[in-house]
Amino acid sequence: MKKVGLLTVLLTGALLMVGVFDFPAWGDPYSPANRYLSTHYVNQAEKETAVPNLVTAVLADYRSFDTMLETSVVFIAGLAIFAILRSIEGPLVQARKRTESREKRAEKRDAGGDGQDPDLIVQTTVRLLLPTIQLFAFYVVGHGHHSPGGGFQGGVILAAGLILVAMTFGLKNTLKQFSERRGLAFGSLGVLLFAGTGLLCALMGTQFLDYSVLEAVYPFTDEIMARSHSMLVVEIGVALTVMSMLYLIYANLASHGDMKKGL
Amino acid sequence: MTLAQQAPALILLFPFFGALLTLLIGLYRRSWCWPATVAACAASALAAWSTVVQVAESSNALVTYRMAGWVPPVGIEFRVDALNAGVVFMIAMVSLLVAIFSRTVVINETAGKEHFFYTLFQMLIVGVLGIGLTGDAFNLYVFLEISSLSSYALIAMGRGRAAFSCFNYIMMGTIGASFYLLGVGYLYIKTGSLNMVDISRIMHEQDLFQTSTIHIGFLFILIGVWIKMAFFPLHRWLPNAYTFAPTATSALAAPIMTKVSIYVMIRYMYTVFDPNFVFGMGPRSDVVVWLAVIAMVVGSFYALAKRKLKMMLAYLVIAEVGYMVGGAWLANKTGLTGAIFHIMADGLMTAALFLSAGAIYYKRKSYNVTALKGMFQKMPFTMGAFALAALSMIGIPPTCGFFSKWYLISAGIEAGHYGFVGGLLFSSLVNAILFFRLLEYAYYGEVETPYVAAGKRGKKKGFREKSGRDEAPLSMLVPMWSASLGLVLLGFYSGEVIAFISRYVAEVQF
Amino acid sequence: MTANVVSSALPLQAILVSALLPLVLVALGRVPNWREGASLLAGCLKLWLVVKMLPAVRDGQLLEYVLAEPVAGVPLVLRVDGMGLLFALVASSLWIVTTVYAIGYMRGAKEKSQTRFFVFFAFSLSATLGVAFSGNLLTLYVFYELLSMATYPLVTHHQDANARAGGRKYLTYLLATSVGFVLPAMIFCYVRSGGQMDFAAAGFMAGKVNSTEALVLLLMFTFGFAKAGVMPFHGWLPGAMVAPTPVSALLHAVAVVKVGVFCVLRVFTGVLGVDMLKEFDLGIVVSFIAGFTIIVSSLIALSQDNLKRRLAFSTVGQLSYIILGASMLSPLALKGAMAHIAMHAFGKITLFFCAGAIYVATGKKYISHMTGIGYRMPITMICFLIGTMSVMGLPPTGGLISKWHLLLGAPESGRWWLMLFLAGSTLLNGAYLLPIVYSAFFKSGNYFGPDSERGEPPPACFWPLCLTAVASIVLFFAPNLIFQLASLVV
Amino acid sequence: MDWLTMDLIVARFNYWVYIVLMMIGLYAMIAKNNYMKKLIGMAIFQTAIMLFYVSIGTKKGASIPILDHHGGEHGAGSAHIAGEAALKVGEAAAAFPEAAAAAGTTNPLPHVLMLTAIVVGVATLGVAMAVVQKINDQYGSIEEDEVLKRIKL
Repeated sequence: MKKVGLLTVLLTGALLMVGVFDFPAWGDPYSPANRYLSTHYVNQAEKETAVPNLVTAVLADYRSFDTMLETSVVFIAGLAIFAILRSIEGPLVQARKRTESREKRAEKRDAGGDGQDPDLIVQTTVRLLLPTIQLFAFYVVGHGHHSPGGGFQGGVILAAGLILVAMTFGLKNTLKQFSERRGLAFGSLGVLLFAGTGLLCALMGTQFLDYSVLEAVYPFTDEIMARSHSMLVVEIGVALTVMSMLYLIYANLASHGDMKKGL
Repeated sequence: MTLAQQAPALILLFPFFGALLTLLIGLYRRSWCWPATVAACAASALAAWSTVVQVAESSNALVTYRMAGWVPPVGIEFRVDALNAGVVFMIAMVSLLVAIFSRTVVINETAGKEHFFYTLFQMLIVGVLGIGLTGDAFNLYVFLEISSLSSYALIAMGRGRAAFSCFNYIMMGTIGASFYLLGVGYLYIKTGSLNMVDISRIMHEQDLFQTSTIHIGFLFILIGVWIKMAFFPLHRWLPNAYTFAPTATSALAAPIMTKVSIYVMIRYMYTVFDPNFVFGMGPRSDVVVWLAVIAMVVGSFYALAKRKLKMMLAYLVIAEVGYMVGGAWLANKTGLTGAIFHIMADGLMTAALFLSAGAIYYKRKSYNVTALKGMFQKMPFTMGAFALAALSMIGIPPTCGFFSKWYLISAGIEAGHYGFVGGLLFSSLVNAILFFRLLEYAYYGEVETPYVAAGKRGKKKGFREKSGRDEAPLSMLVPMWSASLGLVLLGFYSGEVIAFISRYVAEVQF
Repeated sequence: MTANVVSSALPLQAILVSALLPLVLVALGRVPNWREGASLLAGCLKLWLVVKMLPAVRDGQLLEYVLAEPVAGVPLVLRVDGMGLLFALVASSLWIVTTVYAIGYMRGAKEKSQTRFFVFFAFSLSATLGVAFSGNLLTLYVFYELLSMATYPLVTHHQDANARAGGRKYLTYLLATSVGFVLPAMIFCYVRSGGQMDFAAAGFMAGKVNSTEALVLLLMFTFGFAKAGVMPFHGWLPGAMVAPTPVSALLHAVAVVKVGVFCVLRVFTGVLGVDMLKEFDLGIVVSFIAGFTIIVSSLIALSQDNLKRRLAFSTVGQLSYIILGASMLSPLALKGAMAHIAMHAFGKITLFFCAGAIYVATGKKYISHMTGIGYRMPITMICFLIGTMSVMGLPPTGGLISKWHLLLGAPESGRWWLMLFLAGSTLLNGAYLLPIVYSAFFKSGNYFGPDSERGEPPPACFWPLCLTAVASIVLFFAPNLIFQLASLVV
Repeated sequence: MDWLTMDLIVARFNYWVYIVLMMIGLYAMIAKNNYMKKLIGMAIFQTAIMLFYVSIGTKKGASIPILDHHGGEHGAGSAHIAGEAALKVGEAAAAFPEAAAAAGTTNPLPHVLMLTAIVVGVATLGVAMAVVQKINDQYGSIEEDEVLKRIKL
């Protein structure tokens, strides 16, 4: 297998290298990739969408369809992990269940959380840190039009906050606050918010995701600003999905899918 | 825009919204998941039919839809022409049939997880439909990943070796998709565009076909797609993955996933690239056709050697991939027509076979071929549908399997490639042996005793053998027979279908 | 020829009668009398529809009906010419007789799953008529394959190990040859002729292939239509004798095997064309194959003790008469070959009916057990004698007429020595059939003798065989219609 | 020699790096026995492709693809290119005025594409890890040969 692998890899590498000979030089502003389609985005995007962050403009408007699907990829991944881990069977599972029940008995005796109680210092720090993290996440989502950021980044930061809580206070306690069902519902609602915005456009008589018609919905806007506002709506949906799904992925992977005991 | 103009997007949006809503509904009421899925799939099939009609009625056989309203190279475009309209309609129909079929098996095999199952199920449909619809090279990659991710999950939900085979599938699938992405990158670096038609235009205008970058890009897209369709040397992941997956998963994935990859290959060969470029490279096309011949022979032989019904069918899928790839690489119009027609015919055939195999499994709880013994008495309708699908696989007229083979063989003769013709005939004969052996089991075999009807497993005490007929429920029989009768109908109307396809084929410049 | 093509739905109706009959049969499955009544009624209706086409066809018209167009330029089309109608007439008239016989036989032998039997019987007849009425090669092939599929459940009717082996052999031979030989040959024709597959008077492939290709095509078609039983692809026919006798009688003496030779005849006349074959002098190859089959099968028949198997090998030989006649490429022989389809049908079905009647009445299958049976069932054995005479070609039976034409065809084609095959085989026919009759009447055996009680088989088995025997004789005196139709080939 | 070093290696340095990275990842995916190592290989493999894409979109001396919000003139991108090269660039600028206007800002499209690819990569990795967990629970090992041995049992 190793030899076959090596041979395949070398062949692939060689083929790729052959391709490189014809590449335009690295960093050439007049290479075909830089002079054709992207010039439209660079030169026109701000005029057409009123968003100076070009990446956001392309992401959430020009190629918003891609992004909607990308969000659903996260959504699918979350569900997939649920679906896969919830059907574990085999000898090791039984063994683990046995140790778990033993632990449970011990737990009852101790009447504590899961396993050891975290350190007081850690708990206090997290308590202090969490609002800041979440506030920053909101900033990243909301200010994504103007600075690096957006729904994915903000969602990941939010999820990181939740995971931090889960690691400090125990998965069980966190799940009490933010249950599995709510996570799944949020994941679905996030994508729905994105796709629903698109559908609204379609219902109002243009193509799916063509935000310009939404000027009728928002107060005091023109067509271009409607695009900008819609991007914010859409990014919030993305953030919602990414947050809840990454949190659920962590919860599942950390607890072998039974949601009992995290890391 | 009227509703009809929205149809290309609606094909995909119905199952997309269906998936999201199914999860939400399922969190509260699991029994509603199945009706929601069926409704979404039915609406999608309706939209697909409307699109087919629009394509047929439009003067240049083309319907486009601009996502987010941007003009194509800037935005993403759905582009339905005579090539993919039929494929998309087939996918939508097969999805609908499998969705109806899945009612009891899903409750049986993935109890408690129905809402996950149906959400992923619809997402898989979304991914495959999207691959068929989109006109954007990168968007296609996203759809590819959507379909792959949901199929990984759906396969890993199975029992036994499912997780192990799923891991192999993930590895191969990722390599395949990444190679595709690399290939698109190579095209992008040379052309600066992501829209398929636009890429094609730029390559023609700037005469980029001589550059090695474009060659390598084409090669990597091809290898990526070949991995996804399980073409001969890259097929190892498929049999295990499809065999151990839950019934409804394999019934959905086997007919549509490999077929849509073949569609992608044809799309790249003939729309994005130029046939003159693809076939103008010396012996390349001949090598591919010979690989296809090996795929047919090897796939059929392995199928013959297997003892598990689903494993047999999975190897037959590999053999059928050989048919289509071979047809597309014979470099003549008849072969292309045959390959496109076979995508539809084979999708329906595979669906019918996997559905009846699923119904047998549902009743017998075993995929072993000996479980088929005496099934003609126990489940006459299921076996009838199976027999009809088997005849189509062998290529007995007037089922559609015969007509697609007709075109493929005549293309082989036209191209003077008698190896391909021989391989096809050989594979048909092996199919005949295979299926008649199965039917013999079903027709003559004594039912294995004790015959245990579904749902009564494990109850050793007070066990009573179920005598008389033990037919699958109506929710299985209806889709099964629709698929099987569809084969005959497609055979009878193959003239119209071919005329439709040839509107695309006629424009290809050989 | 094209000038008098008339569009007509009659051929379709004739096919549909027996294709839709199964629905009725399944519905009436629980009431055997009604079920079989429906079968008979359908048989009469079918014959009536076929006869209705007769006047138009005798006037030289072609009845045409287009079903669908699955392949560009090649529709599924029904087109009735004299040859097709002749075959259809034989098949549909014998269907009625056989239905009556089958009712007696199936009830007499207490067979199970009788509904399934009648259902597939009706399907087989539809496919047979489809072959007879096919207007092009594609349609021919479609119905040919359908016939294989429809007869498989009939062959394996008993569902035991024997039936299974026979059925497997049956499908292996028929499918392997049709998919392996006919399909590629047909598609080759399609590609070569530029998408034109209608049977034409001079053959639609005429002038489009060179002699090597023509030879390969000819061989592929001749062997590919394995239903014609040309050696070495004859093995399925004796194997298929495990089926109930009505099946052997109608299908394996008339419908299925005649479909095979009919297809070969069509290829000779409509596809490759007699003129082209003459030009390349290819007939001789097939002549030798057919001659070989005639002699060898007759020799094998001599050694068979199972009556049905002996008749099966006899059928193999008789089929090759027709192929031989076609390969002589002379008009007279060709006419004789077509007439032989009809003549042999009546003779051979009589023989099979007799075999089945003996089985129903006495349970005997082997010739050695039948010594002296003439004392028990004299009229049946007289009919057997008539059938034997017809197969041998002795007056006053129809067999003579067709054999006569075949014999005359040999010198006409410039190869008089081909007559030797025919003459030799006639002697062999006598050698393996006449002793049965002789020992039936003039010897006494273990089971039967002069003191045996007289007892003919049940009436439903008995009258059909008398009828076909009488028909064999009638055909000797009135062969005009047959020859008139045989000369009206496309 | 000069052409080789300058034009082929230095000017396309990123591309060579991406190929090497990709080969490492691919090798790990195919040849490694441990499932986690395979997954690490997969991550490297996907990252290599991202490097490739992002390299396509770079422009020498250009700023990030976020425009100055107050409508200020963004700097001419070709400022850093000197000498003979500048002359060539000048010709190109004349030929592609739109590209010249955009020369100061990096191409945003590959970034967008790679954002998608990253998400997809993460998702695949997550699903794959779940599958590995399931394999571990079923067979008690994440070494491929061990698992195969246990399947054959």
